[in-house]
Amino acid sequence: MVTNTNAAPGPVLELAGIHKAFPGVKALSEAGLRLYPGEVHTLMGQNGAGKSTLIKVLTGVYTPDAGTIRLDGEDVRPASTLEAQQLGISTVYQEVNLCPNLSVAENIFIGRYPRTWFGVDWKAMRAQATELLLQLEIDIDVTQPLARYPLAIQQMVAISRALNISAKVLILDEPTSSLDEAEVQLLFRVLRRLRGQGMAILFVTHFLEQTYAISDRITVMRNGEREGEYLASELSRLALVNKMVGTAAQGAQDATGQAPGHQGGATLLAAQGLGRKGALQPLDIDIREGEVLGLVGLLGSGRTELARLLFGADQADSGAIAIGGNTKTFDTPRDAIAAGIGFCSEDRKHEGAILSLSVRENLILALQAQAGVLRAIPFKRQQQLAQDYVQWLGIKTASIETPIGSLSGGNQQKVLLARWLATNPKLMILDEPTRGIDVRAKGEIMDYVTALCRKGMSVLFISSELPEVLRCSDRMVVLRDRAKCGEYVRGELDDATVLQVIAGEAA
Amino acid sequence: AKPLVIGFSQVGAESEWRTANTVSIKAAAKQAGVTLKFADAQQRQENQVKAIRSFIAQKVDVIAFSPVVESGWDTVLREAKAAKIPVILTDRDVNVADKSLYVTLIGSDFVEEGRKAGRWLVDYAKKQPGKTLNIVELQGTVGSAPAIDRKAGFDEVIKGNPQLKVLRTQTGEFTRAKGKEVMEAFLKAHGRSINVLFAHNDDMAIGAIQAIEEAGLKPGKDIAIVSIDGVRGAFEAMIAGKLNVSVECSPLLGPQLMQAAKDVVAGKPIAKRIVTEERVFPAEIAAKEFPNRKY
Amino acid sequence: MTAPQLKVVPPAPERPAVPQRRSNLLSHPLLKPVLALAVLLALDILFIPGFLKLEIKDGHLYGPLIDILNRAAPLMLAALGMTLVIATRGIDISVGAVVALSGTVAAMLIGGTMVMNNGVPEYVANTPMPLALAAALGAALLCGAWNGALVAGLKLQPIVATLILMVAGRGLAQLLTDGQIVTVYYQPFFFLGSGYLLGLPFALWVVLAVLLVVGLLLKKTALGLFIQTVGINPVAARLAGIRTATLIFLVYVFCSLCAGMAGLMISSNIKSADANNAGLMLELDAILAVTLGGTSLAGGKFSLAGSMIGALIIQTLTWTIYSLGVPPEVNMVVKAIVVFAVCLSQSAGFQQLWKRRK
Amino acid sequence: MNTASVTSGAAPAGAGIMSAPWFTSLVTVLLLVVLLAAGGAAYPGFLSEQVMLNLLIDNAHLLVIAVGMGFVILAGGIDLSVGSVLALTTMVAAWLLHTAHWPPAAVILAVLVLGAVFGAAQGALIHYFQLQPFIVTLAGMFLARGLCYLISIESITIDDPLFVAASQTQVPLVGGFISPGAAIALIVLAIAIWVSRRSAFGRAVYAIGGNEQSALMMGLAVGRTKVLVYAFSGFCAALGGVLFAFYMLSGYGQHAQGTELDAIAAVVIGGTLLTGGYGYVAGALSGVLVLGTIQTLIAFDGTLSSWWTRIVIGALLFVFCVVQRLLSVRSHQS
Ligand SMILES: Nc1ncnc2c1ncn2[C@@H]1O[C@H](COP(=O)(O)OP(=O)(O)OP(=O)(O)O)[C@@H](O)[C@H]1O
Ligand SMILES: Nc1ncnc2c1ncn2[C@@H]1O[C@H](COP(=O)(O)OP(=O)(O)OP(=O)(O)O)[C@@H](O)[C@H]1O
Ligand SMILES: [Mg+2]
Ligand SMILES: [Mg+2]
Repeated sequence: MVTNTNAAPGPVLELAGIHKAFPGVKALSEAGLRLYPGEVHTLMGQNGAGKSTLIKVLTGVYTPDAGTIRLDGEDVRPASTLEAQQLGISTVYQEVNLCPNLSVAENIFIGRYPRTWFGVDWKAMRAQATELLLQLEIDIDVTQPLARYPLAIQQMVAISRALNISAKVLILDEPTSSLDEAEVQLLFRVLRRLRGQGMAILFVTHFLEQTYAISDRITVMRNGEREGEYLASELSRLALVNKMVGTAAQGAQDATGQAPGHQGGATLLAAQGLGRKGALQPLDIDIREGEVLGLVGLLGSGRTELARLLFGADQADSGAIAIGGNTKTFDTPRDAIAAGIGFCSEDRKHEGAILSLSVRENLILALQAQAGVLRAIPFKRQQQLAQDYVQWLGIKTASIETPIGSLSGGNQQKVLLARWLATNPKLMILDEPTRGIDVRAKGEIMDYVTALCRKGMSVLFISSELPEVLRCSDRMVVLRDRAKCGEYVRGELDDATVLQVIAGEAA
Repeated sequence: AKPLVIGFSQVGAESEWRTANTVSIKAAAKQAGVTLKFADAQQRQENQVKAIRSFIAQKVDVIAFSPVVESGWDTVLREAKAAKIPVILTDRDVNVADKSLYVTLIGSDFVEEGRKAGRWLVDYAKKQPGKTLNIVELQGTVGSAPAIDRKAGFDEVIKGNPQLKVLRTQTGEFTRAKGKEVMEAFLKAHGRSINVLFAHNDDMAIGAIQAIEEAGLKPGKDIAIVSIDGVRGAFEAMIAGKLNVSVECSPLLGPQLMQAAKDVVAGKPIAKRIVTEERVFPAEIAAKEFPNRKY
Repeated sequence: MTAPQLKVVPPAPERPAVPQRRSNLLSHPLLKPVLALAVLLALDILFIPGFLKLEIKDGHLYGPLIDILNRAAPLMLAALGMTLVIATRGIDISVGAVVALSGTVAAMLIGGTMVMNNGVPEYVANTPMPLALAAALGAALLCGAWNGALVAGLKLQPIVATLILMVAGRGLAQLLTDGQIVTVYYQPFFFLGSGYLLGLPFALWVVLAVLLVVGLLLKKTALGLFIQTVGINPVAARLAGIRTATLIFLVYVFCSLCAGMAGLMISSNIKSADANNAGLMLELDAILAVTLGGTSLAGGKFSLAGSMIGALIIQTLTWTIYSLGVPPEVNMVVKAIVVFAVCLSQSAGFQQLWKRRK
Repeated sequence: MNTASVTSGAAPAGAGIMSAPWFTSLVTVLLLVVLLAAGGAAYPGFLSEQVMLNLLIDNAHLLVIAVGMGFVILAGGIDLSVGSVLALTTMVAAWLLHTAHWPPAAVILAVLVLGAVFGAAQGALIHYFQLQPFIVTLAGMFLARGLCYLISIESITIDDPLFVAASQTQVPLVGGFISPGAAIALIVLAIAIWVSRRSAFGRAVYAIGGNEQSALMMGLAVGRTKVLVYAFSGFCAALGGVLFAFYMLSGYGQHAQGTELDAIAAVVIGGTLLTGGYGYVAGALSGVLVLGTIQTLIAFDGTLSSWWTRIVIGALLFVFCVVQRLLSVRSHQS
């Protein structure tokens, strides 16, 4: 483990002419990157541009087909993530890559345990882990298995693991995708401190705000190539977007058009006293036809829980749901789906994608399940659907038959969204639907969703990106500490007040 | 007085023969008014050892068992001796350094059975002088005591004889299914050149008979068949003229066991080896014998 | 691929998807198993004179190849059911026991005993055969339901859940027969295991029929998709609205049903039911067949055809060992070596051992 | 892994056990006690010290094997070859002593190395050639048994003084005695527990079982660990073989038929998930004791025929697993 000693003038890390092809896809061609000590360098690009692949190449997950990697001036070719770590490159990959069965503490320290003469020193490990997480203001029981915590927490754990490896290069692939504003600010504070210590930080995100908030330098990738490297201060947002997209498209902001100030029609769904011990205190919530209902709250405020209860993914132990005339509780997702509800989970990897099945199969899955096992959707029809959505949402894939697992993160997310849209539900529950989706696609998707609402579909929208929620929702329900603490209609809240409300400072 | 308690550890129920053996022992025990503690080892030696240990713990009067395999009994038998519990072996010997570890062995002698089969074949050969007889052999489960001993006895007898030549030998694992499968393969490989089949037990012979018939040959005529055990099925086959001879290996050891146990406890002297009289059943007498077969 | 990501993207794949699907589903995964089988057969042709010899004996084909097919039939059936179980990331080690049970039930019901009256053997049959067969398969169904309930209902781990029946099932069979081998004397029953139809073993036709039915089901319904989904990611499957529990339950039932049919074939073939030995270790051979056929025990993608070929590989190997005159004590070593060889030749790692981390 | 990593609340399989791996193990112990109590009530002399200690003596080899199996299963694999490797080691040991006249110490050392190498070879095949553990070890199982018969199809008696001594020495313990073999088994268990809990290797095993891909991404030496795990399992099988040789004083190709299943059952009953990553090595002991107790119960009953023996074993297994399952689910909900 090399701790950062000198901040040499030259780049610590330099990649040039990197090529990487996968069956059917040319992921990287002539890709490159220069990383200087003491800078935060942001890697931008659309979904499937090749960011993650580039990172995986330089950390030894993939071996490049061609190209050079120079660390401190000498050629290196890490053959494994272990070697990369030993070279002083510490990484957080896009999908959380931790062990669900191990305790939080262990996930942070595995491979680098504090020891006593008697082996692993669990006490010390717990203490240090708790302390590390507290730096990120996460206060959880680090002895619990990681799988007990929501994605956001897992994300933070992964980050603190990477931070804890004293390295000269720190790489973060979309670390903020599932974090909320507060968490992001915390992360940035830490990053700035490390930058101050001369560490070179590579950062991937789709949020323009974050990019400009933290980065000194920006490398834009497009279709696996390095489009260019710019100083953040010299590149306007619009210019950046255009470089990513590759045409003089209109800026991202306009891409996400305003949703209607639409007050919704008749009540579609009304839940009374819906709750579950330990997850959510009983609350009432109603959703009208054709409206976007936003759920806002801090991490762990219980938004996902509410969503899961509404969808029957977890059984509510109190309350009932009135929909389509009759009142019931959903015991299984099937019931909810039958009642015309769709649910796009926040945990893409474990609750969404069937990784080794094709894009087509993943896409028609819910529809087929709805149709029942016997009434198979004709193959032609499946292809038609798949192609349409691939085109519609601009999903970047070699073909509709490629396994979804080999798609880029954002593109996977789009496929899963399509899975539910295909069932055209009356109510669509979107938990962090825009996670890991590039700025342009995000606009497109939100437009698409609001368009569907105009056609009468209702949406329950959960996102840690407050601006997005504010922009899209007709009404907002605020959750705090797993209980409902307010309901507001569009306009009642703005970027400033909403923060107070969810943090519980407002009167 | 309180009834005699015998702990008996049986090998398993791997064959009809074995089941008949179990039945005989249970019946005899009931008849002799003996309390029988019966433990089935599912063909595993370690289970037998466990059973014997538990018999010792239960302080039975006599321990009897049919060893899965000869070797490996010293330790546990010592414990039995230390607990002053006499041990009787049935149907198989054990090789222990100190023969005083058991009082007697009741039962058949696999090697002798092999020899009997061999002798019958030698006589059979005499009847067609000058003709060499090609033999195929269906062995029992590889490594099992009966398989090894029966083969040994058989080979010993036919060794010198120029007329008898073993073409093929393969394991039929003592089962009908395997016996049939292997015989099929033999028939494909050698067809009519096979004159004799020697099967280590009746079940394999019965399986093989089917294979021979399906090959369009006449079991018992085109291919003479010698097997061992003398179970019901064998007799049916012999009556139908499909099996030439079955060497008896009597499972009916119950009465003798009970008698021996009583004698031991009564302190009477008993022979180290109690041989059960066993006969050879050629097809000719099968029909006559059939009604008085108990298994 | 290199088109900029605009709202108006050309439909991604120009290549029509159908042939690609073919190549994924059929030729590619099957290639290696087929090759392995071919090599094995080639060896036989070289070393065993008259291996290909086929004569007509009383109206049906007769020869080594027929033997292999006939003997492989039960294994093929077992492998068929096992494939689906494995696809759901499960395993069923009770197959052998179910074989014993169904065989026993059938044999006992049809049964028949030989009575001697003045030296002349006479046979008497008991229950009508259709009834007996139905009962046997019914027993198998019950076993399947039992396994399914434990795995899908109680969520026991498949291997333990089925271990219970593996142990107890054989016991039940022996209980029925009192440990005796039940011999059947009723001619029509033998057709199942050793009869011939259009010159080929009847058992083979049964296998083909089942294969056909399952094949159609998988093709015409979404069964295949659902089974894979459940095998790969049960959580996601449930959230997508698939009846995971029901599906898993049915798969185990089907597996046992196949085992039951295999049991009928076996007992019919040897004209008797041997509760203690029938189908011993069949589960292992079935699993072996499935994996040799290229289906992963981790669940998900599966290939029925592959499993069938796997079964043929195993049976051919057994047959070869017998007819090459390999001494019995060497059998296992040979089998082991061949299995290693086949697996290695199939492994992705074998080709790209040196450039493993692509 | 998927089932294992549901966010809090979702109900499926993994969740129950996940909620408290130690709980399942605890349940096992409790049920074991109940089982013993039942035996004691039903059969006089069942609860005597020696009967309890016999559980250890008679199952020492199984315990050692189960420990090795525990690691393999925790790493998300499986090893079917252990039973045969055990038999092979008894055979090789017997042969070396009997025919080659090696000194006993050398023999023991040799067979242990043999077992470890055998395991390592399987591990290498599994990792570097990406073969499936089940199949590789199944073939390994055939191979090891086959090799036994190549040495000799008959059983070979061991009369070496050291082995005999090891077989007949009685280490006094609470009013009874255990065999040196049992003592060794317990020591192995203790070491294994330490390794699984306190060593980097042990933790890596858990990580790989939890999610191999992630373990790789976290920079753990996945390949080395996996090979080592199988090597360790092979070693345990060999050691089990040595203990078995002590126990039986013979080498035989048919020894320990089907022991691999017993070991797997023991590990799983001990509360370890076959999918890997969840459970405790210590569970092996409770698992083994449960199986042993069932056996002893049957022996004490002394009326069961072969088939009833099987049925009863099955029934007890069933009751056991179900109760265990229900209790751990209950614990998860409350
Ligand atoms: N293992 C793989 N097999 C095949 N294709 C792959 C694989 N990994 C990535 N690709 C392809 O490489 C391209 C780049 O993927 P990558 O994940 O680097 O994009 P990205 O920039 O990270 O996108 P996102 O912002 O959505 O994460 C995509 O087209 C993807 O389909
Ligand atoms: N900052 C935190 N400190 C401690 N625990 C937290 C924190 N954030 C979330 N949690 C944990 O998260 C769980 C609930 O999060 P969950 O994701 O279910 O709610 P949510 O509102 O949907 O959050 P998210 O924004 O991730 O969707 C709780 O178990 C809680 O322990
Ligand atoms: Mg990415
Ligand atoms: Mg959430």
